[in-house]
Amino acid sequence: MSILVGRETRLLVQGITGREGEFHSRQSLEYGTRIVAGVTPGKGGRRALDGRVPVFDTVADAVAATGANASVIYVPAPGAPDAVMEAAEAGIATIVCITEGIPALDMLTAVEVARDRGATLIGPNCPGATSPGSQAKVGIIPASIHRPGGVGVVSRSGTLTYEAVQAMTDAGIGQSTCVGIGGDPIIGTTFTEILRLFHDDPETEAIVLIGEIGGAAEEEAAAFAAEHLRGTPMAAFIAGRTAPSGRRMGHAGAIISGGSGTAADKIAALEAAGIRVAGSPTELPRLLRESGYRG
Amino acid sequence: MSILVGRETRLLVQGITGREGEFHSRQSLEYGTRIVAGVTPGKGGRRALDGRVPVFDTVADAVAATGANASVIYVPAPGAPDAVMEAAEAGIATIVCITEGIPALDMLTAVEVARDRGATLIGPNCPGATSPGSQAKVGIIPASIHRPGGVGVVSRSGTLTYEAVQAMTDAGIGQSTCVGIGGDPIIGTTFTEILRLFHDDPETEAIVLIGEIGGAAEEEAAAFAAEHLRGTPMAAFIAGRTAPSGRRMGHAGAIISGGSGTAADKIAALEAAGIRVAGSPTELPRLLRESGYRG
Amino acid sequence: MKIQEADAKSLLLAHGLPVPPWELARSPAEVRAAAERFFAAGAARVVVKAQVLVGGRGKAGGVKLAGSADEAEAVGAAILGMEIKGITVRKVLVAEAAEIVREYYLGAILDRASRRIVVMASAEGGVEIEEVARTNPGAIHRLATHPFLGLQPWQARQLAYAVGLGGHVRDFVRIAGGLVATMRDRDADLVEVNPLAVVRGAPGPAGQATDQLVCLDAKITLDDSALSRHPDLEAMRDLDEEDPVDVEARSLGINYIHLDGSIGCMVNGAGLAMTTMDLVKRAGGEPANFLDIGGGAKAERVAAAMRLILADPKVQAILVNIFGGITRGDEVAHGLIEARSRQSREVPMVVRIVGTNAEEAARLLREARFETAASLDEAAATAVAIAAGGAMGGAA
Amino acid sequence: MKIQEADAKSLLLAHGLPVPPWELARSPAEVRAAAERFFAAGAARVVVKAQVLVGGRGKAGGVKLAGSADEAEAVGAAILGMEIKGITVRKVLVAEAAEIVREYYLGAILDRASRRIVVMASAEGGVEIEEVARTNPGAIHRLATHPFLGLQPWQARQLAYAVGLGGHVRDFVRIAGGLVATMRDRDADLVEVNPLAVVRGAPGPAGQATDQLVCLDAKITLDDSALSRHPDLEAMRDLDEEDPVDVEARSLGINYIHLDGSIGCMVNGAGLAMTTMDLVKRAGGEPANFLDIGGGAKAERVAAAMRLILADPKVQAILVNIFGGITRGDEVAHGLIEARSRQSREVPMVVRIVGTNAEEAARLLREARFETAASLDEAAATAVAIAAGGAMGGAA
Repeated sequence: MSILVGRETRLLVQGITGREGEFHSRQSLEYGTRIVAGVTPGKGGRRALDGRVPVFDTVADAVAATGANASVIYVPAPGAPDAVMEAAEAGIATIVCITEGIPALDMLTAVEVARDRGATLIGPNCPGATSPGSQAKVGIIPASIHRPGGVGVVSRSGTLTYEAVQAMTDAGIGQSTCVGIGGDPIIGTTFTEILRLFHDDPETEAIVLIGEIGGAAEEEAAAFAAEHLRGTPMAAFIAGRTAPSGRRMGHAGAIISGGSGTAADKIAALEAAGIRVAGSPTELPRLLRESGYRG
Repeated sequence: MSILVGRETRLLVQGITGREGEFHSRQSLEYGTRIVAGVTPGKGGRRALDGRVPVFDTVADAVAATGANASVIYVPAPGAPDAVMEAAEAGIATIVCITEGIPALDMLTAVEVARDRGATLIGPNCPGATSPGSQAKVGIIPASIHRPGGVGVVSRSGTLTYEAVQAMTDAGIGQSTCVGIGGDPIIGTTFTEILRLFHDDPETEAIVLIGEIGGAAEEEAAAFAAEHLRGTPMAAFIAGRTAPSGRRMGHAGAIISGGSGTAADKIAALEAAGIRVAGSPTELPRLLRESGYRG
Repeated sequence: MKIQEADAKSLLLAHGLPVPPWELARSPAEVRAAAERFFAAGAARVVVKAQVLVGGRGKAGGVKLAGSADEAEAVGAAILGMEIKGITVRKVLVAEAAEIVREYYLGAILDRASRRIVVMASAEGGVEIEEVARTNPGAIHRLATHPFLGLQPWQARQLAYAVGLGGHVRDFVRIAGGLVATMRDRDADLVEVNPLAVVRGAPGPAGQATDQLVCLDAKITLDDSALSRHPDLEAMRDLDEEDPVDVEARSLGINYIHLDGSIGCMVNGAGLAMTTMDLVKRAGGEPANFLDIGGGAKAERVAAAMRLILADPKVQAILVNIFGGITRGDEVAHGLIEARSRQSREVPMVVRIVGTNAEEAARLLREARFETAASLDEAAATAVAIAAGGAMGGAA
Repeated sequence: MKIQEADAKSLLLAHGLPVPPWELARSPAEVRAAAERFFAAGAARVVVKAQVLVGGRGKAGGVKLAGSADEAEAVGAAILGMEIKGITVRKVLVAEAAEIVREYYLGAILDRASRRIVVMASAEGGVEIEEVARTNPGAIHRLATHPFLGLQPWQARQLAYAVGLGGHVRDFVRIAGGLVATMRDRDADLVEVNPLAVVRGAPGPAGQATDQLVCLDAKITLDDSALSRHPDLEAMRDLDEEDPVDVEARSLGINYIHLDGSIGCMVNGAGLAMTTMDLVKRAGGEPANFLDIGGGAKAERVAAAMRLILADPKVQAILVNIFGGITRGDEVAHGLIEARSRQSREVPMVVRIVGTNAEEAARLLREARFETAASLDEAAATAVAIAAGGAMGGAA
């Protein structure tokens, strides 16, 4: 078991013939992910990835022909919200949008359509999700950092996640699923919703949460954890203790505005919920052990 | 029992201080309808209809204070779709929009919002609904034409409905509920949905349907009746046998376009479903009796 | 309200859709001058198209090609002044005749059943869509747009691939989006491009001749209920094609449609007005008009409606049928009495008033010696009998 | 991207919102001339407001009233050139000083948790909304707009009555609707009017003095991700207030924010870049910057990033931290070697590269005799030690 992506994942790649889409799809295939279809309007009927994957003009065609149930989107920003909506309307259950730089108001619409259709949208501006035990890698998280195991990892960041996961793998701690939820202000799925999925996943025995400044998603996650995850070993890391106020720290969502969204607030909220917060990602394995994780 | 409006109706009037709103509300009150509130933005805190009905600025305020569960809208066309949405969002279950001349595209939005909220919207451009047995009169149908009884009447028209109902009352046939669904192309509730309500209403023993040229709602109703109402005595009348093609016959929805929406098509569909179609509204009582109605 | 092809094309052009240039001409000389400009710009042939709001102008000879200025002038002379379904052609559209590779249909309509704007496309373009719907319904691809979101690009792409326009998918998405945007921004009931054509040799931005997707004809019907918020569109109303009586009726707030019979009808309510016409026909007569005086009509509007009816010389009898609700019977009776006192010619009248204040109306009509009837069926039969030259009834 | 008050007011004005007229001035003489025009038009007093993107200009003395042209010139001279939170005032806005009856707050924000545009209003206007949120949160009324439909008039009316603006409900509905429309049309994250004020004596269309609801101040933050589709808004960027290094970084596609410390940081990924800064601080140092070279950076972008860091004279040591994913470690190593070969001043550097092609990177760095570190913690500690004047490490 795992969350979002796993053995039952039949992956569709939207934008499979683009540079990014092709490169990362190749990595996913090598990892063992079952990629059943690609979509690039105008290239329907061809085959991608050395002939291994059929390409369709529309998501509806791809779903009808291959039974795809998950999609990863590498479409450039101007077309990405439309790609999300196309996937949602075609009945795709899990949609992972890697694309960076999508206008926030476009995402409001796409998120709402995904919700209306009952799809789970991860991202945008996220590295995706990997379930090492199921060899399912959807997105751009490097395959090499993983080890199968029982810790669910959820993060707003990309390379910082890799850092944390690598530290866990180095310490012998494997992962059930690693999910990057994205660094934009408007994202399809927030910490709390992922925590709920981990909570319901029998394979996930412990959870690592990696947050950063901006918004209040970590505080909401802390409230959820305090209520529902008291028995689950957890550890967290928050980036941006030294970030100045009023400046976007790279991610569109990483900004302290009007004095709210500081790292200090988030750390305080997590600690109040009984979650230890690491001073460095390398401390996460130790904190997990100390919080009772034996995996 | 009855459909849409009845003893349990706690009516709110949107636009109660306007000329039309006040005039017809007075008639409804006299008929015995329980009018619990009125809404006119800017006149909150006053009382209308000789002090009998409190007026509020917003529907939410009115619902909170009075528990209104139905609303009738006499707001002029530019503000009427907003009034429908305000009522739907405030949790009103039955919304009757009398207003004529609302742009169709505005109604697309209002109808969708009402649907999303689970509200039943009747109209616009309709005379409303009256349940004589419950003394509930919501809208502008003259009180004098009714007689309590077991026949459900549904119609796209106003005065033509009065004509038909009067003929029934004169013949000693009473009505459970009379509903005018409105003459516009985009309306909240169509024949079929009303037939379903009549079908589920134990008090309604027979049904009269009064249609006219334009669209295919009568054909859809015939298909529904053929499937679900074979045991229910029914009679119908269709106006516009002599209407020319391509001209709007008063109602925005009453137009034969591209050869479709003719009276002949509708009559044929109804007859194919086993429903007798009258040549004049005055024949409806006889046809009802002949179709087995004993009420 | 229907608008002329040229106006519809202007609206599409304003939304950035590819519509080849055209000129309007009102005389053969103007047709010639316009044709000369197209020939000078490199056209091999021009097309001259009657601008009328009725369908079937092609079959009626209202669309013709010309290969020279002389021919264009002659064709213009033939079309201008021609009658098509009773409408005199007063304007023609002149444009370069496109070299058509393939014709498609693309239309957006307000769909009553789904309460959605539905976009329809077909590879069978250039013929009436109703014809395709009858003969080959599977050739029409339909998709419903979300009422809040409009047409999404992915939907338009699906349609493009469905009709085989995948090679022009970008242009198709833009055109279909523009059609729906036109519909929404202008409050149209219908926006139709037929044919949407792949044409050869239409000059590109750099003058190159390549296959292009263009709107060769356009048809737009506007929502009458929304015209008040679009004064620019109201100005597109073609009064040339309207019966002057219709125009007057509209200005009076009366719904009036002129027909061919001899029984003038005055009714309150559209459904009842149609029913009254139907019953006249059933009694063996022919209605002269549809006329709905609307709800709550006062005496003066009744009098005005009477003038409209009497303006039709074919009217032999008048049937007044009022079911009072908002409308008060006594107001109508006053209006009728007033109107009769001023009317220029003597036409017999049968009046039936029931509902609100019917008793007072009956008293007024009795005192004024009007012919009355109790039921609608009886009123229709009496009016028909009168028009046929029968008895005026005992009371007259 | 933040824009100046005057630009924000222009955008509101373009959506038909009531914004009293203003002029911009860049010198005391211009302030005087503008003030004279307002006095000539009947103003009793004018207000002169510093145009800076940082908050708190009022407290800093950047907003002043003047009752005469002389006074306006003097006030202008005092404000222009003033420093507010490190920003030099180069422009002021001059307007008639309104006679304020009551101040309100009205703002539209992009709410992350609900994924909605949320409109907030409060009767406590004229102070920072964050202050109200802390001291009297019940005074802020919030409503979420539907993502497809935007702000509905009925919602705006509810808000008007909630804050006690029922007497101006029509204007309030129009203004609130315009705020959300501005947000949607311009891709703003935040549109704020504070104060939204009832003012007396503001001239109406016919010159009459009546109470009116007007936007006295405006604040708009634009979505950086959407600027590419709004070239007119990109032009509102105030380069005067930006560090030239920030401007250069943006042109290179590098996320760079200048800070006050001595350890220059070069990292791939925003979260990791913040973490690197945090670890520098934790090791007792101060980061000189935030710098994210982005995903898949090639050697030349790495070299450019190095130039940006070195342009800061306070930088005493450089910490490079790369977790290769899309970014290839060997590319980064090449970039670093290239950059060092050209760099104008000698600054010690600690490099940590893991992930994709880390082995090749390690070989290249070893050959080029770079100081390297295995872990992030170690890299931070070493960099801090170097900057503090400690050993360069044995390998150097």
